[in-house]
Amino acid sequence: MIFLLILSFTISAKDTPDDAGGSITINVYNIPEGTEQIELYRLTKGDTLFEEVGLIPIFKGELDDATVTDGVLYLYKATALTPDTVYVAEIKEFASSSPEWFNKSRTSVLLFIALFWVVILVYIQLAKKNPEGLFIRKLPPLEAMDEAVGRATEMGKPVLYVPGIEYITDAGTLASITILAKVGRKVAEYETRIINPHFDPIVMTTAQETLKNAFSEAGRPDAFNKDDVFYLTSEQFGFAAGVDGIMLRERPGAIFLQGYFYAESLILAETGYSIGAIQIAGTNATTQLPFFVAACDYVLLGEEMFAASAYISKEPRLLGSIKGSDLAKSVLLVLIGVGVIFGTFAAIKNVAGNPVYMEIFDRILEFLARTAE
Amino acid sequence: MKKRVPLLITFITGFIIIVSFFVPHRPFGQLETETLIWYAIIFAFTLVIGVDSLVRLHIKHIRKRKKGWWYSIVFFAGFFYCLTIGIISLIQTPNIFQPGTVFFYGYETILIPLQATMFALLAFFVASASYRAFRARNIEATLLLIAAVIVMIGRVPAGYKLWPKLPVIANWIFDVLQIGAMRGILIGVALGAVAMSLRLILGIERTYLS
Amino acid sequence: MNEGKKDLSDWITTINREIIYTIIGLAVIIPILLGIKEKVQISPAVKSAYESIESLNSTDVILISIDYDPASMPELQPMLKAILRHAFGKEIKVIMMVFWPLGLPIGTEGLEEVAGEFGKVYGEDYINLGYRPGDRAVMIDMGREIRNFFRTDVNDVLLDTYPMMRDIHNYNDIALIVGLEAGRWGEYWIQYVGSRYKQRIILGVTGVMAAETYPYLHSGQIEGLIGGLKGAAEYETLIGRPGFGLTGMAAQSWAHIAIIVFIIIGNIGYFMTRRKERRFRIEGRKE
Amino acid sequence: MSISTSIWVWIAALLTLMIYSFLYKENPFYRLAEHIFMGLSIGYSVVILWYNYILPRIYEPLFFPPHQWSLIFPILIGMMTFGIFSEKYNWLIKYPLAVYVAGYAGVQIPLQLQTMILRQAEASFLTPDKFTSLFSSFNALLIFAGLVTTLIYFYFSAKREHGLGGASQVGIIFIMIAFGAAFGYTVMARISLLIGRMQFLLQDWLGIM
Repeated sequence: MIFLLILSFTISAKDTPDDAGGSITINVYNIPEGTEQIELYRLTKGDTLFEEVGLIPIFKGELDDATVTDGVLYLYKATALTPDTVYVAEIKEFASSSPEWFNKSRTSVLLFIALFWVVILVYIQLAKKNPEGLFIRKLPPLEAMDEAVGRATEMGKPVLYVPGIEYITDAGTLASITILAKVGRKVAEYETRIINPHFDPIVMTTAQETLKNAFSEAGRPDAFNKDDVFYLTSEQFGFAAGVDGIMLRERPGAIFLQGYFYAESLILAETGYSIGAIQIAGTNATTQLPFFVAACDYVLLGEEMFAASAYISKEPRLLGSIKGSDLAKSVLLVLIGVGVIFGTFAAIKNVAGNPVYMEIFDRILEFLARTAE
Repeated sequence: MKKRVPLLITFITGFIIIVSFFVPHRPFGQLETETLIWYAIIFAFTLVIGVDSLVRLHIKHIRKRKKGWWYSIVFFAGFFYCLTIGIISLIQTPNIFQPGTVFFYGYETILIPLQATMFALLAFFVASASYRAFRARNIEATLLLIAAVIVMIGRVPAGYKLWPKLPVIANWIFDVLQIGAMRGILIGVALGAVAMSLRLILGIERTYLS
Repeated sequence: MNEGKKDLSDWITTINREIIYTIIGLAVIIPILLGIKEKVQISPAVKSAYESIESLNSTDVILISIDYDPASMPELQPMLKAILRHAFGKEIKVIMMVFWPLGLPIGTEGLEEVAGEFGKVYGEDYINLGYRPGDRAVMIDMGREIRNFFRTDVNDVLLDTYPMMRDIHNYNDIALIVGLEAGRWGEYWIQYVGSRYKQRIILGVTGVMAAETYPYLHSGQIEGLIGGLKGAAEYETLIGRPGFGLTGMAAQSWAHIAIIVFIIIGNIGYFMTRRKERRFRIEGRKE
Repeated sequence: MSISTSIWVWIAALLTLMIYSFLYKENPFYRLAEHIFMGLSIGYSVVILWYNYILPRIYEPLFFPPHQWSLIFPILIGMMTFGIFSEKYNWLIKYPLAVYVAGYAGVQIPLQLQTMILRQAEASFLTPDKFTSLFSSFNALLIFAGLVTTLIYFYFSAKREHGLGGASQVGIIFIMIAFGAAFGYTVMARISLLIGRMQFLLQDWLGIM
């Protein structure tokens, strides 16, 4: 038996979910064949005339009317224009908008943050109780740093430390400041000179304070020269030109390129190589890692940089947090692994004629996908 | 007072901003855009520190007649040149970035070639770096070398002439073989950054406040 | 090693940087100077871009958006010129506009040069709207009336003074949009104009952006895609007017081959020294 | 075409050559170009500071209706950075620093989780549609293996023993291939930049094309 269903052009309106109010989402269904344009009209309760809102994109069939006032009631009407007919659809009940207190589409993010937070706090507590039981693998670039400073000292050459070209707000820059403190202490110990040019003034002032403290900790506060920590420029290639000039004139024996870098990464690393310096790089800029790997002696790869900054202090609390993010990695691996098994299972079951698993799997995917919007 | 209060500020600010990510309702929903406006203003003040630092350094060079001090005069020449054309343009028109203004012209004729030339140095450097680094020292280095060479040659017509399959293999390396590792690195960096941010908000990581 | 004396294997494992730089420089300069052209294979993406323009009639109007700056000029300028040559050759009218301020001088230069080649008249066959800030707002509003944002052209002359513009008001009067992109505007064109106004779009993008723009071609949101210098070279081949794209491609091929030759030499040298070292070790035991 | 007569083209060309001269060795010409560059870019930032920040974000909203008096707070916080100009009030800068860093940290946490971690994880799920053919199944598994071993490589708190050591070995192989591919992919764009500069020198300046 064949039912010929002619579905009629309809429209629905509801408060836009997960927003701060002031918006109603309109959907149109069963758009007639050959429609060229769908116009949307709105009637405010108490008024007598419909006003035009705009065009609903045909391929989407959805429009957010963001010109409404919260709490006011509206009636919507849509017209679909085909070359020969005009179809009209209207909602039956008044719609209104309101703000929400919780963005439901971000639930999974909240779950992850909560989980992450708890895990890190737990591990920090554990680490405090039993600092010996914490294993963190060695990072060769970090081990090489002291040696590099030492070699520069032997050659009577200064050390150059470039903290990248991001602002203090970038996690890589913050990690770089911690590494700078370590390098600074060694430099002070060996009575060498450290040159530290900057792209951002705030990073510069932070570095000045950090180095000053590092020199004090090493017992040589007066060896610190504030003029060696200076601002260069906030222009990407101007900065590269300036640092290259410094490399060629001052001929540092060890170069540290630690922080977030962009295209200038290879300009700096190759110039550094040409003057024969030991180079230890580290960056959270994944796009620049290949260039550092090719041109430098040691590289802290992405996350290693953050681990290094925690590792340096040897403080149990910081080490605990490394353990915490390792566990988060395991959770992700398990999640992806379960997804793989479940996905395969669901696919097989689905073929066998049991769509329930498939639907559960789709739901999970949807849940994750929504958060990524 | 000097360290406790900033740490408290860090915690409260960070926490409120995280909350605002989940709460669209007023006043939280607007908070992110609002803070960005605030930060732009704070940022403006920090630029002053930078300019001050550099200008002071160069004045010192000139005063003390340090070696190469006259390069500092060149620095000031460039500085005042840009400042002057900026001021002239500001008087002339409300939009100084509009093509046709003195500022735009001065920028385009001098700063752009300088930037472009510095950027273009990379053509030489990718050559010298790949010559030196891409040696088959061990398995990892060999794979790095092979992947680089195939992708490199697969992207120019010469690769197709050499072997029509080369561009296909190059694309496959780029679209499939490297994706997993890149994703892994990205996830790692993001996790590290999140952990770092949490440490900051909790006041465990405080080197920057030293 | 052996009394500091350098033999062949040492030489080729430590070629001077200056030699590498010189050879790369020459590999780029010589093809440009001699105007050497490279033969390229036509890809379907460029072919479909070509066919989009080929399908237009002489009364049609295309809008070219210059969304790049001098840094991307080597890749995108040849595309602009090739597309203009194609369009003007078919008597199609051209409107040019700019979203990246630094793109105006280079866009204008390209437009005037090609228009001169074909003896086209400003205001009748082509028009230059110039630069306007506010990308997305401009894009959306041009769907209603171009004059809302572009009351005048680049020379501050009212659009209505030009005969060509009299009947052109919004996207309904424009057959095809050609976006030449080095930034995020390409995506804006797709999202704000392509989807909303069902406008036909082809894009020319830098080589680095090509990979991330392909999905739009697959999903049919753009009709054609010209990627990087190679794409420009393909387009030049299609219209049968070899230009800088093909020359640039030759420079690219030469430079790539030079780099690969250096890598190969370096590895040969590396294996030679390794073998030598092994031999020395064994001989050393004999002594 | 012949050699350019425009003084601006000459300046640009000479500056280009000065920068390139450093490929040979450090010399006064490079140093000259470097300092011009530095001066210009600082002058440029001052103009930007005035034009993009002070005028539209401070002056206009504060002195023209509707007066946004709340902006006084960020201005005050911003002014605390000037504390570094005095030895005594040096510590004042820690307040704006705390606000600044914490604010971005707060923005970063959910954003990184949402757009990087969860999204990348989601993209890595093996959905049935990835197994439509033998080749695509192979590819999907390869990507999956790359991801898992790379993540294992970035384990810091576990000893590299048993399977873990082997997996991270495989991980570093995937990582190296990825680096090689990314490097090779970028070469073309970098050569294009040089072509652009050479085109300028040969065509716009010397006019020999």
